[in-house]
Amino acid sequence: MKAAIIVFPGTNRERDMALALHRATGRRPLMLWHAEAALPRGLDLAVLAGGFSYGDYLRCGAMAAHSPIMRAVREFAARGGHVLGVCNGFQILCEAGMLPGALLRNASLRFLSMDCHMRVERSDTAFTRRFPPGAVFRATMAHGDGNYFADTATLDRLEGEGLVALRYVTPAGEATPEANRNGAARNIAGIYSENLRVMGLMPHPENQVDPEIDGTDGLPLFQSLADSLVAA
Amino acid sequence: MTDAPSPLPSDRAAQLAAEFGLKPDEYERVLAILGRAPSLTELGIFSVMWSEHCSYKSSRVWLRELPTKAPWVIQGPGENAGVIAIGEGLAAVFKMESHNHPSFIEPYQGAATGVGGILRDVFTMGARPVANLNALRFGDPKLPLTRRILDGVVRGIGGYGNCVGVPTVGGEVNFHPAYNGNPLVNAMTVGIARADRIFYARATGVGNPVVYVGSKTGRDGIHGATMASAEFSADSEEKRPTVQIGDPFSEKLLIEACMELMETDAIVAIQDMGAAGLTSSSVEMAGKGGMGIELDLDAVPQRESGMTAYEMMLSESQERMLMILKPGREAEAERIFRKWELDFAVIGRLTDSGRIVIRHQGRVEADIPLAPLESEAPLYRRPTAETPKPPVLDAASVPDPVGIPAALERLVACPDLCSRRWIWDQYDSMVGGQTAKRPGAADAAVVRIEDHARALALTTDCTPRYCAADPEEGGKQAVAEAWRNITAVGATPLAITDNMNFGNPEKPEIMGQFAAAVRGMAAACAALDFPVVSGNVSLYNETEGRAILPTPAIGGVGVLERVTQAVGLALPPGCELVLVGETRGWLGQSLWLREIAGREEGAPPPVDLAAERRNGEFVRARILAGAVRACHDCSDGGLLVAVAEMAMASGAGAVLEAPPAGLPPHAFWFGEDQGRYVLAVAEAAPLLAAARAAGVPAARLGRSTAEGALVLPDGRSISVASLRAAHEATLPALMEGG
Amino acid sequence: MKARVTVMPKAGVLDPEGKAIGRALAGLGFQGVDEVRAGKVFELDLAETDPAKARAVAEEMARKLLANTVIESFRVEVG
Amino acid sequence: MKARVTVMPKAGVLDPEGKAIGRALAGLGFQGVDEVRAGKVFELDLAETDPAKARAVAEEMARKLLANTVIESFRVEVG
Ligand SMILES: Nc1ncnc2c1ncn2[C@@H]1O[C@H](COP(=O)(O)OP(=O)(O)O)[C@@H](O)[C@H]1O
Ligand SMILES: [Mg+2]
Repeated sequence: MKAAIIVFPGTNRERDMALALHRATGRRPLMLWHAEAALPRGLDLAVLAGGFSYGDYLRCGAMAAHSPIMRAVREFAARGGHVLGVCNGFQILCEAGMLPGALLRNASLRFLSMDCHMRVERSDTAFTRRFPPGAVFRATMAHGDGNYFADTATLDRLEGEGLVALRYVTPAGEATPEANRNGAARNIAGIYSENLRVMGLMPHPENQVDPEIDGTDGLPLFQSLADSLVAA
Repeated sequence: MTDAPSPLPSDRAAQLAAEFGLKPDEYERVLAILGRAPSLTELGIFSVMWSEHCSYKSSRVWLRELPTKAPWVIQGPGENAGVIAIGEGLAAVFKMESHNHPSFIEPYQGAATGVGGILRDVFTMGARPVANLNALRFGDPKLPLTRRILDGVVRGIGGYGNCVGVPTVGGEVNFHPAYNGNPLVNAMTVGIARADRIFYARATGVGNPVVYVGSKTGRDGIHGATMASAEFSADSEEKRPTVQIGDPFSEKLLIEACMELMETDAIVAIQDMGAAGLTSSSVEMAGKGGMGIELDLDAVPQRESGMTAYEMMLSESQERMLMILKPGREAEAERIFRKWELDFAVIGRLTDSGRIVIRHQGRVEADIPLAPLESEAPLYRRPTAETPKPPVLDAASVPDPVGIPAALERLVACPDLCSRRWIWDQYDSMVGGQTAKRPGAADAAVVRIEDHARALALTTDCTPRYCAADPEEGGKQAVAEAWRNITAVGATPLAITDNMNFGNPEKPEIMGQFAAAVRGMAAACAALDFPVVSGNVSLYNETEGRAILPTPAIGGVGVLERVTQAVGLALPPGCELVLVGETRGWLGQSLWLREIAGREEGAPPPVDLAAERRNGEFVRARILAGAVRACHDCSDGGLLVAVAEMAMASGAGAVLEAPPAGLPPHAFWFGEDQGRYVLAVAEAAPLLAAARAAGVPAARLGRSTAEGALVLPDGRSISVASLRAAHEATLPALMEGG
Repeated sequence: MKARVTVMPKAGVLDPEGKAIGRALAGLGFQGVDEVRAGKVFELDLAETDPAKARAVAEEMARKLLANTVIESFRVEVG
Repeated sequence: MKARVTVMPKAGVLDPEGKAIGRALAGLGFQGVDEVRAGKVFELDLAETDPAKARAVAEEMARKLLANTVIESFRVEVG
């Protein structure tokens, strides 16, 4: 699998993401600076990593969404390429119109840095096939603006078309209000694009890939990608 | 071009010197050095360089007593940060710094810029910052002002640290009314560098370019005294705040750009622009190298129009650095800084004149010989008055008014012992993917070094109520507790940074506290092989004549060869519990005494440094031998609080054994004797035998269970879940309860 | 020419900040505050001197960057 | 009665957000943007019906809560 992480000014979880991809695939991903106008040939996966692109000023992800490279990412996705956006990356994908909805301030108006549990809503996508159906896994969340919002029609469409990827749940798997710390609509932690090839999520599974650090709950996501995107 | 600065009229100069805080004899020295009256810019430079903050004039004579050497020390105090070797050719670079006053004026920005400043001190030496910690003291938690400051400070630390992507992995918080008008915000940064690639601030090479990088210069933070005097701000439409605003986004770019340039060999010397920005960075870099320096302020990137030389030299705008480059390397460096969208300007040259010469708009605004600026800087051995030693409190003379279970429930919920989760939940502690022990998980935070098995153990400690009662014992205890916390995760303590927060040094009793605290710290550093490699002094922490508690905050750094060796404090069920160290039931200055008996008195617990070292080395060896499942030191609240903290962290319970006869139970369970650890092990017997052989006091304390209750020797049982609920509720109720 | 772009959360979009401020104002003893909406304002110094053109430019800036029309509406004033 | 409180960074105070937005606008090809200042606006629905009193109340709210007068200045409009 050939993966590239896109680095914007202010991106800060690109190293974490590179470690996770390396662990799952045995290969170090490329790092691409946002000012590049094109993606490398033969790319399988483009990753928008977490952080504070442009300082999170204005709205999280708004300025990065207009970077030169985002046009290339959009075209890559249109051609069927896989794109993963985590945290700030998810915010960028929404601001760029590649995923529906928006991420508002956390309902508590505070930055939330803590563990959360997520339920895998379908385990038949390139991002989730290593998870057993209905799997619940733990990940770090670290964001100030993770409160997913979309209008009712959009939310209904996401649910109806199976495009909700992950929901905040209790460790036992229940989507309760207490499990939904940032106030996201319908406990949504992550969503897919219509063709299931673009995924955005707020928490950081890349921080749970190493038994020496904090367990390997997040590893199946990266292993799924490695399995799905075996390429020349 | 006129090549001599225009002196101020002499009466005006003398009056301004006083306003800028120069004492009459200090001003006489300025006149002697220059041989004439100073220009406004020159006076500004002298006043900031000779301020307490930059010159350490009251504290220097005492700080010399601190041990600063060890075979692993690469750079002790005197540079931007301390540097120690941590094995495998790696170095840890770290320092702690205060932003107390700014955090009182504007808590969010004060704390945020404090984090930004200490980060720069570390990455300026070539180290990538890998962890932040913070030591905080606030006033009475019942006051709305305290809550407002706490809220702003925590948001500010998170706002800056989270954005730059450096995990905040630990810290400490105390409350006491002595901090009502004077909170303490001490921030520590730890970075990792290659030991053979440290960058220093020593400028060399006549003709080498002086380069300014980072954000533009504005009129931020120019000291209050000057701003109040309207003559120097002709266009003062509104009273300008002296508050500095942090821009963590620019800092992140500055870190990356500096790291990229440091991969080349273009840099001769580099220093961040901290307090007194351009002045202190240029004076110190040239001074350290025995050089002269010429600056052309027209080239300085400016955010505002019409700035004077005086304003530019004193501005404390954030996110700026000054570098000396090798000749001809400007273009290469400029390309890197432009890529990261930062300002870059060549603003001067090194000379062999030994003078700092500042030009602006065709005029020489300052021309000062550098050697006397440093060598003639004031140095005071201020009078000291010793704090009278309080009498030792006899534990048997203090009755227990509430019983053990009730006291425990109250203690774990009191502001000084309650869970800090509400705080650390706002700090990104995981970014970087290397945090193996995050806040609350262990006595020290544990952060692995990327691409290595090796890890750092990090902590900050100080118990101000001990320091107030007996500054010498308190200083000793602060160092010992940091050493103990690092030991308790299995790491080898290597060195400390300190942040000396005290009141007005012109008062003999305050200077006495300072001198005694240093004496205690020095004794502990020497006995524990735990030298001081960097630090910061913050004096005049007083409001309306009332000083804060003396607070020598210690930041400790240790190393583990393998991150997998680290143990946490969460108690697993099915273990035996062993108490290492001697228990005498010391209630003087304990939290039990304050919270339960309502008394703040007595001598603080003494630290027996030989026992401290012996006990700690024993515990560390057992941990590294893989024999320990969990470990926690006994500190605030004593033994039963330590056991409760271990139980609350896992949800397990414990059945505890009877205390030795002769001690009142409340003194046994809540006394704060030093040098003690609680260990959870599979089997107590081998540990006890080894302790006996090593001459280390150790006793079986009980066993841990899967039932979530602490069962006391008399059979009374305390629910761990309800303890935890009380422990967790305090800060949220205080801060969100409305 | 100066332009001011005001960006507010759309009706129907959660405004947690506005709500929190409403509560805080009540906590401070301010009565009779029915609703609070919290938004952003951008003051732009434009080289453009023609008011109509300045407005058109500012509106384009708002559409392209300053507002996210999924959740926000905007208003432009010039002068 | 409606009141609008606009809160801006004081003159001379660094406005990192405004600075970043200015850069981004230039990156999007907008020329002739000299300066951008980013502030906040609060729209309040007050029970008060007297304009002078409403203004006085809104000003007090701004001083007490909505603006941080150490680094921000504010402006109140009613009606
Ligand atoms: N300001 C803070 N920021 C981050 N973590 C903190 C802060 N204050 C306390 N902590 C964390 O809370 C835990 C308990 O702190 P403390 O009671 O001071 O520990 P100890 O007594 O073992 O030194 C530690 O993990 C510490 O790092
Ligand atoms: Mg401690």
